[in-house]
Amino acid sequence: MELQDIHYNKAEYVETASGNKVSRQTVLCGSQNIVLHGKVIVQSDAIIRGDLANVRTGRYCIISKRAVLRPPFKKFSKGVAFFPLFMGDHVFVGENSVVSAAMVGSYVYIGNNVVIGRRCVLKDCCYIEDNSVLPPETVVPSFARYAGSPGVCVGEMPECTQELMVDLTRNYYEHFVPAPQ
Amino acid sequence: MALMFQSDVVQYVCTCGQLKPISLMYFCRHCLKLRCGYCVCHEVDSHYCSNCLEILPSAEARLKKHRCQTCFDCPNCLNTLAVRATTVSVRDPDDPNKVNSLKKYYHSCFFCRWTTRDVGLPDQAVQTVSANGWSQKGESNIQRINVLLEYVRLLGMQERHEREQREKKFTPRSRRTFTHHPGLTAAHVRKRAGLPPELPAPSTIRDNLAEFQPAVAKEEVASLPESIFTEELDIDQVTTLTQRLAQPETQPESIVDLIPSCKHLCTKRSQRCRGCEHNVSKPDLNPSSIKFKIQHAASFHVPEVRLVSVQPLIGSKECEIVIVFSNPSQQPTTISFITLEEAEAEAQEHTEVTPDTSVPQGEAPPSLSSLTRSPPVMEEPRPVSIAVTGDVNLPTADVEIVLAPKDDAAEYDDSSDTQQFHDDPQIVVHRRANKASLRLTVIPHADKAGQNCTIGFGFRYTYINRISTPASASFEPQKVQLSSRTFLNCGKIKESQ
Amino acid sequence: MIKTFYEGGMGLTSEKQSVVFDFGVRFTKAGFAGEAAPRCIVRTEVRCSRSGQMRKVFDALNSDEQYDLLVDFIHNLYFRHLLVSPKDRRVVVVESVLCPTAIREMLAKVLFMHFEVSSLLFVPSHVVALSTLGVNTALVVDMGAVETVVIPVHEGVAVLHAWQAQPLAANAVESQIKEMLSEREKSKPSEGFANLTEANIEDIKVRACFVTTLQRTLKAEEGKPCPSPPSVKYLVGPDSHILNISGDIRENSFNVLFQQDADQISVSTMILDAIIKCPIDMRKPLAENILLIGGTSMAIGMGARIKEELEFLSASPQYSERLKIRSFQFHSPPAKGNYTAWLGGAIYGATDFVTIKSLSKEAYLRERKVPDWVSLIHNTYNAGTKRSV
Amino acid sequence: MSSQASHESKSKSDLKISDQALVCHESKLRGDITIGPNTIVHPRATIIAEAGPIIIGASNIIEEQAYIINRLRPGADPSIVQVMEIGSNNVFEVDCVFESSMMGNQNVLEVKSHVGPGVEISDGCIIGAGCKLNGNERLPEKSVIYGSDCARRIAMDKPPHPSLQIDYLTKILVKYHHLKKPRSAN
Repeated sequence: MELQDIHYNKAEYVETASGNKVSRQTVLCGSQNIVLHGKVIVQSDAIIRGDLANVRTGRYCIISKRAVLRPPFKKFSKGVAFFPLFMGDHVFVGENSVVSAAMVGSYVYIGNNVVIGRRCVLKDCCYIEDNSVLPPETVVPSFARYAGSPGVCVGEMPECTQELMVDLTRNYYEHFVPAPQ
Repeated sequence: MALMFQSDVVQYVCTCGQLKPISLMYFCRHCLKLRCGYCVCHEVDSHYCSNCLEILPSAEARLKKHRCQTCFDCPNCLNTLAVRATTVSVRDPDDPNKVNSLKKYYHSCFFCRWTTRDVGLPDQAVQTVSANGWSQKGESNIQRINVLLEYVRLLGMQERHEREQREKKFTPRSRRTFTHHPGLTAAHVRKRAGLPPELPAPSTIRDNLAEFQPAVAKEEVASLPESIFTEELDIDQVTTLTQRLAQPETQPESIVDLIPSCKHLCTKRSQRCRGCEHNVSKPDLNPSSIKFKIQHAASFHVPEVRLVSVQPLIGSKECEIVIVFSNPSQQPTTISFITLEEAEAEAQEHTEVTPDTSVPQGEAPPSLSSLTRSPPVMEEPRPVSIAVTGDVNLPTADVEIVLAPKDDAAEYDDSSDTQQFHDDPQIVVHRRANKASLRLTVIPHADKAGQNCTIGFGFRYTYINRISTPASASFEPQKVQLSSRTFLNCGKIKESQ
Repeated sequence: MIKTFYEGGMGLTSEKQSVVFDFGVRFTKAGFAGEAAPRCIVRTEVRCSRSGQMRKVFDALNSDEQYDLLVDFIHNLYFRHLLVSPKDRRVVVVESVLCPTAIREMLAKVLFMHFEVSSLLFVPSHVVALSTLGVNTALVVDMGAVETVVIPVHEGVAVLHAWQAQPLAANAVESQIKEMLSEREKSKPSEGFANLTEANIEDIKVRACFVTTLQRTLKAEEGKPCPSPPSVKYLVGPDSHILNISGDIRENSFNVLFQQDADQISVSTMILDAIIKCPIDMRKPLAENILLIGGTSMAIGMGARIKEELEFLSASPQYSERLKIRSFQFHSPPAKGNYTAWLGGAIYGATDFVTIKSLSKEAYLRERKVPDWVSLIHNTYNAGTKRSV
Repeated sequence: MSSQASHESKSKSDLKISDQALVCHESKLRGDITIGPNTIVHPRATIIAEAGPIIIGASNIIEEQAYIINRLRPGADPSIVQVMEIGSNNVFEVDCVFESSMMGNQNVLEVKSHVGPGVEISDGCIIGAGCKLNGNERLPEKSVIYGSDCARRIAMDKPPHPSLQIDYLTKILVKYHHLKKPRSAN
């Protein structure tokens, strides 16, 4: 089924020059360290912790309600360092998911209520099913479908995942429109 | 978004009779047929480790039993182990007063916090620990198994010997048929060339067989320890079946006997059309790359149908649905509707003309190249296993709808279309770029209230064939007419008032 | 020394290793011929792509579904576990003698038509299990998930008229555990029991239960039970409800395999009956060459109990007249019970027998039928071994 | 709703924050709460003392969307004050829920874990990501709960001390966040 329009309250969202649509109900800590590369949607109650380290997303990313993007830390013998969190283009992050990855590639789908542990690396075109838990430092290869706790590979994504994700995120963006007055 | 959200809303009928969303299908440009994961031949292209993303050449992968030599799985929860570094102080052997600090590594699981120290495995001096660092129990079996292997091999040779003797005696020519036998090639080519057979002499075999010691059964069996009746059982110290089977060779019963296991490799696979042996998909070798050397996904070739909106479905009432067709090709494509029966007949008809009888169903025009090949092995196509629960009023077959070509640049250009199409406004409700929205009426079956309303239709579309066949020496792209069948699940049928 | 001699021999070494499968009702063993252990022992289940639920492969509702489940399952075995292309590679399938023809026909169809394997060899599990020993006479007792099958093999030939099969295996033990637990629940219901799953029961069986001695069972039957082993606290579900596994359950749940109920049949009587059904001259060699295989035979104390039972029963009035044998000897193959049959197939599959005996793709495509195994293999293995003696 | 509001206004003054603690302004604290030195409360963390005071020790980290609640048990006598005590060096990761009345020292509640009212946490325990505990028990020291079936085991060591992370966070958070002032009502 073609995506139906998703209406949002015009007063709630800010649209930037590059086309980002960001809810006012979010917590964007250290916003100077957060780069959203355009046409990114950040929905209500999402949290992006730019204060801990840089967070950069590509174009057409969708950060759903109550999702948390949190740069990961690593302990060294002398102290703790937070690493930046990079996210590619056309990434979908589902509701209530907590992403503490070091890198999320492009065309990645993260379902609802997912936990992506510290310093995980999600390669392009992977898919994390709802309610999965990826332990810290998990590497998810391209075209893999992970599920469960701990997340394991349960299947593969079709070859045209890239096109599907482009289509999904573009459509989502196009259908994410202010509620008619 | 056929795959991500509702994979079963629109399904296409594959050549093999399976119903699949178009995102999971391939299109063979040589057979001009739809293929799916079920009816293509999967081949392992390369092996890589899903954790370190290191690629292993096939020969090496086979040698290492398809396991990564640097990454390990936690024997307790099967998650990947992480390497941790610690510094230990070692007294200098030369100068007892000096203390050197040495880097040591151990493995720990971030999920269940199991560590190699839990089971008393010593820390390693190098980061990439080879599996030999942790001794595998059950090594003793391997020697015995090798002896058994040789024994049975000798029996096999003896058997072959006899057989060949017999064949020589009675049917001297029969050996020739063996050359068709896969696997026996080397030995038999040798023989055909007049060389002596490579089998050792029967007497040697007999001598070697005589050396073999068969197993001897014993009176003693592992007895039940008396302590089992008196000692408390700490069930947390007993491994689960999952943990045991992750180490099939040893299957340890106690938690303290668990050792990390080398991580299984992953594969990159290519897909080959089973009708013509051409690849429909071949990925790049690099595990991190998402590019393909060959990628003929159906959605790059066949117009995609999507359901846009459905009016409430009431049994026996006409309801309006809107579907959208999108054109994946760079050329304008003309589509027209036909009924399921017509589409099926069309598929069958093409088959009759096709010399390739082993592929009984398809939309392709006869292809001559298939004459030279041995018939491919393929399952019989199945009848479509879906019940239609609604009728659809289709525009007649002479109504042709032209879809504008796909223009990647247009994605970034929001200017409205300037092209003019002479559309019947009753059918075409909207156009945008390479898409056209069409209005159809559906009459759900009254007796299927509460069920999903499934409708089906066929459509013809024009396809530009850019593959030059040996038959037509010209390199001119050929315009062909193909047809496809789709089933749409429109949602629940409501009770009629 | 044998080894060096072999390597000079055959042109076969360059050939791709054959794949060896042993499809069990509950677990499937898969690996390569010539290797010491299977690459994987996995549940015979596939994840349904639509629902995401696990489906047992042999629980299909109809033959089309069965076919699809097998295709999905074997696809997974090849591409997730064995990591080789199935096409043009030989396959050895270790199968039970009791495997229904429909299933083996379907397996052949799946392997030849879908996976395009180059050849297929069905080997009977009881017979090939002997190649893990290098003997050719043994009484093979296969204790699996659904049933225990006893087949005497004499000089490489399965003595088919003597075989015994009874549903006395893992499933029976698990039902017994469930029954014993629910018995207690009647008086004292607990949340732990209410939340118990099938997987939990299997887990309880594997981790807490064992096969007790005949001595203790006899004493208990006389009404003078020995003190029970300590009970175990078992946590069920996320809410960690505590389920108490009594010593009685731990000790006696496996007894269901040895109770001679109304029909007077137990695992031990099956073994003795199988021996009795054999000609007299075979009996002693069989009794002195007992091979226990299958996952259920791995339960702690199983071997000891069977031995005790056999010695006790053979001297009892029930058998003493019919059977004069009092001593029983057991083999210990170089493998765990649950993959002994697989290992047999892997040893057998690494030899010339595969080239000689397999059903080739061409032959299958001509006939579209699998010859019955009796005509395929047993005389061959017999012939080979006989000459060696 | 109105009763809750009155409860709130009454208890606002009960907030006691140690002067070495770091409590971000965007956190939500309700009721009688004591926060010990070096404890860090991230923005959007929620601590609600409903049935009685919550006493949080030293050097804890309470991350965003963590939810610590001393909940009024249904049917319990509201006049009985029930105290929730949280020791030192504990980490409450994103989106975890803690409803129990007792936690020792050096524990980690991982992301989206849930500790129900009946579960007492001793010392050095790790409640794995997504694990939900709702029974009535006291977890032994160094327990690790993990996986979809909440499997458990006893670890060799306690989880690492959060002090290094606290040092870093103390430096960084003051640059970006308004803080709730120690010992004062907000």
